[in-house]
Formats: sequence, structure tokens, C-alpha cells
Amino acid sequence: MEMNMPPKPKRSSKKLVKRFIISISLVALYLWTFLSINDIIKWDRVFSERTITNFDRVIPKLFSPDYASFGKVMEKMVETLFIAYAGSLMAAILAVPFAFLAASNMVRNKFLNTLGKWILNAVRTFPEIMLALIFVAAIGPNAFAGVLAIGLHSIGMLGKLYSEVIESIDMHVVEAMEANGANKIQILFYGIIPQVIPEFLSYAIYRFEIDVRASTILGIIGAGGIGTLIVISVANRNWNEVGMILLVIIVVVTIIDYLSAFIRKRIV
Amino acid sequence: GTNNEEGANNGGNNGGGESGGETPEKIIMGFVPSQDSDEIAGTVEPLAKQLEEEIGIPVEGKVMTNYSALVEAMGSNQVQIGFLPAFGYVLAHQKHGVEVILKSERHGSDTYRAQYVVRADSGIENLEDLEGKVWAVPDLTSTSGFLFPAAQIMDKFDVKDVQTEFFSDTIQAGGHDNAVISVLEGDADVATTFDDARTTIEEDYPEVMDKTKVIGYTEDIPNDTISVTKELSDDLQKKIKEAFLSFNDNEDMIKIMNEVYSWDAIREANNDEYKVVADTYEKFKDTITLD
Amino acid sequence: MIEFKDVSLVYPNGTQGLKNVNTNIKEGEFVVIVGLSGAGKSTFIRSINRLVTPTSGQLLVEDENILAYKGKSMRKLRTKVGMIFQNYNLVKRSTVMKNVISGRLGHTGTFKSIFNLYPKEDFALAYESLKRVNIEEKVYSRADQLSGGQQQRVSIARVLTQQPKIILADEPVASLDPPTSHQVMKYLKQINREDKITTIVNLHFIDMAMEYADRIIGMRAGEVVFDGPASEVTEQTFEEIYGRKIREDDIRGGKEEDEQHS
Amino acid sequence: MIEFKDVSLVYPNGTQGLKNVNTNIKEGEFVVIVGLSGAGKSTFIRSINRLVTPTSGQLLVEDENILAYKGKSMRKLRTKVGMIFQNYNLVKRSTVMKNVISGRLGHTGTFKSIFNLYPKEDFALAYESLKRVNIEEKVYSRADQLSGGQQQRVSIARVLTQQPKIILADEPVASLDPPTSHQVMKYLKQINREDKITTIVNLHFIDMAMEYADRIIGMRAGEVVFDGPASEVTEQTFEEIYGRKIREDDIRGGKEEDEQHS
Amino acid sequence: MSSTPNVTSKTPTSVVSGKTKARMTAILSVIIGFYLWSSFETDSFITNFDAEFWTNTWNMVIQLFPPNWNYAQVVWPKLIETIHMAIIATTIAAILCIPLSLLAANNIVTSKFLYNIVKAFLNILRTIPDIILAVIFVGLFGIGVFPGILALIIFSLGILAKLISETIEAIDNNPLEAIRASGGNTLQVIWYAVVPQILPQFVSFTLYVFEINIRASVVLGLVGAGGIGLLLQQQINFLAYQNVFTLIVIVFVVVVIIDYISNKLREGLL
Ligand SMILES: Nc1ncnc2c1ncn2[C@@H]1O[C@H](COP(=O)(O)OP(=O)(O)OP(=O)(O)O)[C@@H](O)[C@H]1O
Ligand SMILES: Nc1ncnc2c1ncn2[C@@H]1O[C@H](COP(=O)(O)OP(=O)(O)OP(=O)(O)O)[C@@H](O)[C@H]1O
Ligand SMILES: [Mg+2]
Ligand SMILES: [Mg+2]
Repeated sequence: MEMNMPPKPKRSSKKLVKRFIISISLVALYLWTFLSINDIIKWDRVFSERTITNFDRVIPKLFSPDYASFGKVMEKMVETLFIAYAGSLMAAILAVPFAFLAASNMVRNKFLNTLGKWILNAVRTFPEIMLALIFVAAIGPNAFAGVLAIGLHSIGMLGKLYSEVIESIDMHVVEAMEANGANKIQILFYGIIPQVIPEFLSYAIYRFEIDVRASTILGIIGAGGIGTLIVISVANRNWNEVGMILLVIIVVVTIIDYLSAFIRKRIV
Repeated sequence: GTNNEEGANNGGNNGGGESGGETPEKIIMGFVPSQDSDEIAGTVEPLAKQLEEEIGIPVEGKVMTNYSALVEAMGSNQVQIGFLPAFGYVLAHQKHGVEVILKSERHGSDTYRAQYVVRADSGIENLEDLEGKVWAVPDLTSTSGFLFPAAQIMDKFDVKDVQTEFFSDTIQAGGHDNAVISVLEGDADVATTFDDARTTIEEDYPEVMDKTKVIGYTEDIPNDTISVTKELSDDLQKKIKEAFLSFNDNEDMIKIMNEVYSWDAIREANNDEYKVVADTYEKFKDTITLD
Repeated sequence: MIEFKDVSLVYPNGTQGLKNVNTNIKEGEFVVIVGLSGAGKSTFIRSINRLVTPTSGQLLVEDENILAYKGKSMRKLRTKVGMIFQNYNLVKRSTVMKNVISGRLGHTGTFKSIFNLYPKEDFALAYESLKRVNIEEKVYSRADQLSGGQQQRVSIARVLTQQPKIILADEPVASLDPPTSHQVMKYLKQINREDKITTIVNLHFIDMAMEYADRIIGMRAGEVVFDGPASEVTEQTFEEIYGRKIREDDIRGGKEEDEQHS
Repeated sequence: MIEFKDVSLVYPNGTQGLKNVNTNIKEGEFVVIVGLSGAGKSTFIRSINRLVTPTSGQLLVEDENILAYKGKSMRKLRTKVGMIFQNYNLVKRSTVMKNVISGRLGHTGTFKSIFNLYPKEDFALAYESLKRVNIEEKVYSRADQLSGGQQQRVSIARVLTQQPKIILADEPVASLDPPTSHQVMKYLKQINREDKITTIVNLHFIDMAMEYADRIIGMRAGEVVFDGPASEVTEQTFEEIYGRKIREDDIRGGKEEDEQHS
Repeated sequence: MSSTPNVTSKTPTSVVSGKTKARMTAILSVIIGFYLWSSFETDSFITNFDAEFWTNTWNMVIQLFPPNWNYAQVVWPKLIETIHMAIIATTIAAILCIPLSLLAANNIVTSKFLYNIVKAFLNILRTIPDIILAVIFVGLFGIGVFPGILALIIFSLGILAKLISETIEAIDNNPLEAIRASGGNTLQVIWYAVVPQILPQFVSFTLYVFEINIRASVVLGLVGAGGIGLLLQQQINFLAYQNVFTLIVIVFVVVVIIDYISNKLREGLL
């Protein structure tokens, strides 16, 4: 059998140029990053003897949690959970209309579409801490301010995820409904919602997990949750208590993770 | 304001309304633990309980570690009593007309000072020597850590921008303790902190007292405040004031306050005492640049 | 009943989906369209219920030109025309009943349908339809728990529930294995006979077409190249439809067939 | 060459995939396995390269019992045995060349293969294989840009590049239309003849099986119920394999066939 | 119509079976029950949205306007620092996540033990809020960019490894089988069958995490872990909301740009 070598692959020059530009910019980006970050990070300080003694001092304490503060920590953790639950549920519902607006297969108007996407993006960029500040000013330093901050912020992310779910549904089904004379609203309830509901729920639960973590920060400005405790025990260098907080968060969030994974599996 | 205790009560959870002088159904008391103290409290519960007993209105205590939310919440009268640090109070007074009624006494004084900490072997002896050195600031919004020392240097050496014209570099250390630590470790030449922040890290850094020294102090800074919103009726303000003052005679409360907030006593106060902070802030209002 | 008068369709990208198609399908006929991939079979079928809109010519359904239809009149047309798809197009996560009853959406008010407030008769009709394709015991199963053949039967039941005058089926058996294919085709044929519903089916295999069709329409590149009863199909026809001489390969299992039956 | 000695396989869930299978496949044979869905055809084939492991009996390949193989010896077995799958199993996003050359992985060191450092001959061999299935002009296309038939030809080229002694093909044409199916079967047959590679193919359609097979093995419920040359297949055989009388439906396009050829 | 439907007692009258209906009702009641409970615990009542709420919110919101563009010049250096932090953290996390996510994919790792260990480790990693990570690293390394980067690495590693390992678990296993059937070893299977399949998602998830990191650094600055959050905290402390808003707008623009670039890259890859 005579052996022929395959022809060399042809690459369009346009593609080559594109690749070249991308590579160059990547290299430049990294050079720039590493050169300037070296100025900012004081390496000799990061890896000083002090760091080693810090490790000796902090790490053992982190791993011997202060069990005496369990009650206090748990109480705040439970509050955090409530905030996260109320906030995510609120977001799970309010995100739906935005998601439909932002889904390109639902709203054919490109302008509205982009508008929807931008709203969601903008909401997401607003730091929770600033939202919480606004709501604390509006209704006082209580958990509800935290719920609103978490909820509003979550609408951004859930809306985006939802809209992606909607964009990925089987449009043939929609076509089939169209073909038997259903109107838009009927199509929505018979063709679209059954397809998206499990994913919606699953994302909402997933968002709840994230919100549990996110609401830890709210305490800093008095909007409830475990955040105040964290900041105060760190400021007091009470690493045992930080250890306890860490432990409680890990355990509680892990339990939630498992529960939600279990529920999500049953939904889809 | 006049007393119209029945009239202005709009029945809402948190009171509200702009009519000066009212008695809400419930009082919210916000507490920002002072960064300028050695122990930072995580609860305001005992105080709230005691106060509730004295004034006969339900009091709910809230702790937050950042005063801005408290200032704004007082601005919208969602919070009626605020334990505000001096600088926070000044902002709250200017923006929302919040009034100071009381202040804390610590270590026998109703004021405290900021100090300049340098390494003992640095050869720096006085403020003049600081020119061109690296400055560790706990936080640009700290009264003792930044505002007062900066003002002092500004006046003394007639510079406009202390951070760049006088010092060669400024590090934001993120806390009084961290500022001292960065001096200790040689990252900075001088740290400005409250007097004496070094004790807070003594447990972790036993050598700190020997290896560093204090080369100067600023003028006196008034201690943290207990302030109330302008919407509270004079009568109620008075009641609150008296209730707090009565804690001074209550051994248990003194003990709690000392343990939890390192307060020795509560003293009467008025806005004039905080004018010095307001003036200092005025100097910086437009010139504080970051980095 | 359905009349194509010089119908052409050009897709936005310039592809000619239909080219001067003229044909007339009578009530109760069972017509099978055959042709290579891309010949325009789907385009032909989908024009009839206006899932695509021809760009020129006239398309009459029950003597009305449907090309002018819009909004409400279009929905009304579609309630008259049932459609069966290659991939069944069931809502996978809904129950069989919900899928089948959705055939009545065009007959039901929006509000009622959203809250599942169908009249008893509709449920009965849906159940009846399921029975006709022998799948009534799956009424509360989720559609994705069914095999392909079962799903296609559900989609037939959905169309039956719609009580249409015309059934369109776009390659209804392309995803099914031969025995199941025959089963599905038989149900279609049976319904066509019993209910006198005009039925138009796209098929890939000419042999299966000949087994069921009253009439075969052969298409190629958007044009009708053959139109006549199954019995008139000749080698010539093949050439026209496939654009080359017939080869044994065109039919699954060519020559051994004869040995088989001998 | 390949000998099943009382081979049985019970899946972990209790399904009996194979039941006391005894058979002997000789070098260079072209064997087609037929049977209903679930009859155990795939299990049979996949036992030979140990993608599944029989639970009892002995399976000899070139006189060695492969059931004891592990790790390295198993990989060595697999380099000798090429496999073609129903869904082609190409890496869709890789080029045709990368897919085909991956047939040589078993012959190439890990390091070399990761950095594409194949010897020149391997590239030449891969290209040659592509030529043999007439698809060499697609060498640098991405696999997902090819049609089903082309993808299956690429997967044949991959197997050829592997230079195996045995080729297993698990329903290689089930996803293809009839003309393409025949094309693919013809390539397989041609390779079997030219290179003397023992070839075992699973098929759904008994008619196509008879067209290409030297020998047919019929399976039912994990058991071999027929084993003999294609010419010996009778109605009786059908009954055994399908468990009932033969019906016209079992062959795509039954009766009209005869009219066709007349 | 040949057969008029006859309504009998057997005729179904709903679209789901009674059992399903009961289950759905139960689930819904649980969800709502929990909601009522947490509403109660957090004082979240619709009655809170009274006129006062809206005036107060409005009073806060108008203070954000107009953004103070003079402040932008102060933001730049910190913004660049933030971007650098995010680039480094994302890169390192992306590299570290490769072995971890392979080990946490059940179609690659056959040892159930190893799989569970890695999975548990990743789960624990993900439970820790970014703010706590930052606080601890600041405690260990002192204030600055370095602890911030560490916190971001750990934080994004958890997310990335989970996403990637789930992608790996969802890939088409057939090509893996094909490579295995032609005698490839595990590494070859990964390189030839797994990598090409997950590459687009890998890139797009990495870019997604990059975006998350930019947003996260807004939070990290609050506890002294460098980046733009430091400015946010200061401006909030000065009650300078116009500056805060400037900051938010700038971050928004950066995120939108990243989003745009990553969409382009994704399109190029798929
Ligand atoms: N939406 C569309 N936009 C552009 N071209 C299209 C569109 N739909 C179909 N086409 C093209 O129109 C021609 C006819 O397509 P059609 O789907 O009607 O063929 P078909 O006979 O049904 O083929 P198949 O057997 O593959 O389903 C083809 O060339 C096809 O590529
Ligand atoms: N991994 C598995 N675990 C459990 N049971 C299996 C597994 N794979 C196959 N089976 C069962 O073993 C029996 C034989 O399956 P096999 O795939 O060999 O059949 P087949 O003849 O190839 O069928 P098909 O035509 O559908 O491919 C079937 O009942 C099948 O359900
Ligand atoms: Mg078609
Ligand atoms: Mg099989």
C-alpha cells in the first residue's frame, strides 16, 4: 500500500490574524498583570516570619472552635437562613417576567430584549451592601432590609439564568401548539411553562444556597444575619469564635446543599 | 419642639413622620461599636432591656459594624437612639440634624487622644522627623487614626495635602491594630492610632511595648456619643437621658458597660463639644484623596 | 379541499422551498409525499397550516385562500388542521393527558384552559382518542416515560382530540423502527378511513409510501415531479424523484426479498 | 479465532444479557448478529473487547481467555479489536484527522499522543484509511460538520487506522437512511475481504443481514437461537428469532416489493 | 366524527392523576409554609411597603444622582488593581480546577472513594462565604491584595470545579468508549475525548468566574482585602453616595465589557 501524507490544512489568513491578535493580547494582559501586581504585593511581607507566627497563632484557634458561642452563632445563622429563604423566594418569582423579557425566543423585539438583559445586568452589579444600606435607611436596621437586598440582587442572577433556560426550550413543542390553534397565553401555559418549571425551581434552590452565603455580609450594616458576629470576632481577634462561625456555616450550608441536591434531583 | 405625644404617633412599627416631637410605640437603638476601643461589643441587649424598664417603652437594640447605615436610618427616623462614634455623629448631625445627648467616659475621661507610634529604634523623636516617612493609617474615616493627626500636621507644618506633601507614602492598614503591626514589621515608619491601641495586640505581640514608642499626641477628641433623632419629643429625650445617667448609679449596669463596651460611665454632652471634630472634618471634606 | 395554485415559496436566505406547485387534494384522500431530503416535502406540508407562508400563488383550503389569513383566522384554520411531527413534539414533562387535551386548546377559552377547566366531554374525547390508539392505560404517565412509538401514538391522539378536518404528518415514522413504523402508519390509515379525515403524510421511503398511500406526490427541488395513484409508480417515477436510475439500494433489503417470499 | 464457551452475562440489575452462549467465529468471517431489541446483540459484541465482562464461561480470542484480562493486557486486546458504533462516537468538536488518528492511541505512548507526536507513517496510514472510505477531502473538517453517513465512514477509517484483527460493529447503520446504509455495509464488506479482518456486525434488519453476511447468528433473550450461513435462513428461523410467525412488516416495504421488480 | 365520546365514571377529568395532584399540593404548601414562617421571622410583610417605605427609599436613591465623574479618576488605579486580582485569581483557579474537576467526575474516576473525597472537599470549599475567606486570609497575611487574591482563588475554585465537573459528567460518553475500545489509556481518553468536549464550557465558565471575581472584590475590600471595595467602603462611610454610584457604574461598565468579550470568545469557540 503506497502511503500518502495528508495535505497540509489550509487556514484562512483572516483566522490566523485573529489568532495572532488574541495570543498577543493575552500575553500582553498577563505581562501587564504580573508586572504591576508585583509592585502591589509586598512579597517579603507576605512571606515574612510574622506570617508564620500568624499561622501558628490563628490556625490552631480556627480549628478549636469556641463551643461556648454555639448558641449565639446558631441563632444568627438561623436568621441568615430565613433572610436567604425569603429573599430567594421573592426573587424566584419576580425574576420570571424579566427573564421572559430578556429571552430572545420569547420577545422578538431586539430593543426590549436588550433592555431586559441590561436591567438584569445592572441589578446584579449593584452591590448587596449598598442595596442593604438603602433598605436599612428605608425601613430600619432589621432582617427585612436584608431580605429586600438579597431578593433584589438575586433577581439579577436568576433572571439571567431563567432567560437562558427559556432560550433553550424545545421550540418544536411551541410550534406544535401553534399548529393546533392555541393562542400565545395558552402556548405559554401548555408549551413553555411545563418545560421550564423544573429548571426554574432548580435554579431558585441553587440561588438559595448562594444567598445563604451572600447574606453573611448583611450584618455589617445591621441588616441581620451572621455578618456582624464575623466582623466583631475578627476585630477582637477572637479566632476561636471565627472557627465556630466557620464550622456552623460549613455544616449548615452542607446540609442545605444535600437537601437541595436531593430536591432538585426529584424535580427534574 | 413641643410635646404632642398622642398626635404624632402614626401607629407604625417604627414611628416616622416629620413632625418634630413624638412618642413612638417602640424605640430602636442602634449601636456601632467604636473601632477606637480595645474590645468590640457584639450585643446591646442588656442596655436595651434596662432602658426599656426605665422609660416604659419597648426598646430594641441593634448592632452594626458600620455607622453609615445607622446614620441614614436615623435620618429616616427608623432608628431613634444611636451610639455613634464622634465622626459618625458629626455626619449625622450635619445631614439629618441628629442631636447628641450623652457621651461615654473611658478610663476616667470623656475624651481620648490619638498617638503617633514609631519603632523604638527608628531615631524618630518628634513630629518634625516624620517628614518624608511612610504613614500607616487605620482608615481614612477614622477620627483618631486619620482626621485628627492629619489636621495637626496640616496646621503645624502648613501643608495642604498631608498624605502626599508631608509623608512620602500612606498605607491604609484597615484597623488600629494593623496600623501598629505594620510599624512593628517595618512596613511603615509611623502609625497614628487611638491611645493606646498597642495594648489590643499585646497578647499576640508581647514585644510591642518595648519595640515601639509614642512620640506625640493630638488634642483631645470627644468620646463616642449617644444621640437621638430630632423627631423624638423633648420629653422623651429627657427621659432617655435621665435613664442612661441613672445607669451610673447602678452597679450592675456599670459592670456590664465596662465589660462589654469598656465604658466607665455615661456623661451629658452637647453638640458644641463635637464642634472640634466637625471643624477638623471641614478641613478635609474636599481634600481627602485616596491613594 | 386543498388546492395549490401556482404556489412558490422562497426562504429569506434565498432557498427555493416550493416552485410553482399546482395540485388539488380531495376530501378524505390519503396522500403521501415522497422525495429526497431537502426536496421541499416539509415546506409543502407546513404551508397548508401556515407554519410557513408561501411567497406567491394561492393556497385554497375549503375554497378559501389561506395565504391572507392572520391572527384569529389563522388560529381558526389551525384548529381545523391537525399536525403530527417526526419528533412527536410532546411536552416531555407533562402527562399524556395534558398533552392530549392540549389538542383542544384552539376550541377552549384562554382562562379555562389555563386552569384546566375543560368540559367533561373534552376529557372524554381525549380519553377516547387515547383508546383509539390503544394507549389509554398511560393516561397519567409523563410523556418522557414512553417509547418513541408510544409517543407518536399520543401525538396522534392529540390530533384526534382536535377533531380536525385535515391531518398533516411530517415524517411521522422517521424516528421509529420498522414494526412500530407500520403500526403508526396503520393507525393513521385507519383514522383516515373511519373519520374521513384528509391525510397528508411525508415519507422518506417510497416502498412504505406505496403500501399506504391512495395517491403519491413526488417532489424534487421544490417541484412536484410525480402525482398519481400508488399503482402508477414506475422505475421512471423513481428516476424523476431521485434524479437517477433506481438502484436496489433505494429500498431497504433489495434483491433477497424475492427469495424470501418464495 | 473467537470462541464463546458457555458464556453467560448477568447485569448488576439482574438482567440476563447472555445465556450459555457457545459459538466459534473463524478468521476472516463476516458474521451478522440479528435479533429483537434487547436480545443481547450488543452484549455479545461488547464482550469480545471487554466493554462488558461476562460473568461466567470462557471467551477465547486467539486462543487466550480474555475474561481474565486487566489493565495493560486489556488495552492490548482492544488495540487488536476495532469497534464501530451506532452513533459513530466521534468527538464532534475535533477534526476528522484527530478522530481518525485516535485509532492509533493504543499503539502510541501517552506523552507522544498528547502532543500529537505521531510518526509520519501513522498520519499516512490515517489518510490512507480515509481514502479507502472516500472521504479524504474532509480530513481537516470538524466531525460535526459531516452528515451521518460521512461520520460513520470516518469511524470506519478510525478503525482501519487501528489496523485491528477483528472489527466489531454495533448497529453501524441504524441511524442512516437506506442508500447510505448500503454504502456503509459495502465498505465494511470490502474491508473484510481485502484485509481479511474478521468482522462481526449487529443488525436490526434481517433482510440486510442476509445480503451481506457470510454467516448469521440469531439471538433471542440472551441465547443464540440460530447460527448458520445466510442461505439457510428460513421462515422457521424468523420464528425462532422473533418469537412469532414472520409477517410482512418485519421487512421494510413488504409486498409491493414484488410489483416493483416485476 | 365516528365516535361520540361517552362520559363514563372511568373517564378522567383532570390532566394529572390524583396522586400527583396531592403531591403537588403538599410541596406547594411546604414552600408557602416556610415562606410564611420566614416572613414572620424576618418581619417581611407586604404591609411594610407603605408610603413611608417608598419615600425613604426614594430619598436614598436620589442621593445617588448624579454620579460624580470627577471621582472616576480616583477609581482607576483601584479598578486596575481589582482587574489584576481577578485575572490572577481566575487563572490560578482555572489551572487548579482541572485535576480537581476530573477527580470529581464520576464518569472519569472509577474509585468511588476518591470521587467522594474530592467531591466532599469541593463542597466544603464552596460553603465558605467569600467574606470569611477574606477575613481569615487578612488575619494571616495582613491587609492587602495578596489575601484578597487567595480568597478569590479559593472562592472561585469551588464554583469552577463544581461547574466543570458537572460538565464532564454530562459529556457524551460514547467517544470515551470508542477511545477506550481502541486501547487508549485514561490520560489518552481524557485528552482525546474529554478535553475537546468540555473546552468551550471551560472557557466560558472561566470567563464567568472572572466576572464573579470582579464583583466579589467589591465585597472583599470591605474587610481590607484590596481592590475596589476599599473605595466603596470609604465612600459609604463618608456618606458620599454620588461617588458610590460612580463606582458602581464603573464596575457595571467593566462587567458589561467582560460579558461582551466573553460572548465573542464563546462564539468563536463553539
Ligand atoms: N427556515 C428555512 N430557512 C431557509 N431554508 C430552509 C428553511 N427550511 C427549509 N429550508 C430549505 O428549503 C429546502 C426544502 O426544505 P424542506 O425542509 O421542505 O425539505 P424536506 O423535503 O422536508 O427535507 P427532509 O427530508 O430533510 O425533511 C431545503 O433546501 C432546506 O434547506
Ligand atoms: N448496563 C446494563 N445494565 C443492565 N441491563 C442492561 C445493561 N445493558 C443492557 N442491559 C439489558 O440486557 C439485555 C440485552 O441488552 P443488549 O443491549 O445486549 O440488547 P441488544 O440486542 O443490543 O438490543 P438493541 O437492539 O436495543 O441494541 C436487555 O434486556 C437490556 O435491557
Ligand atoms: Mg422535512
Ligand atoms: Mg444494542
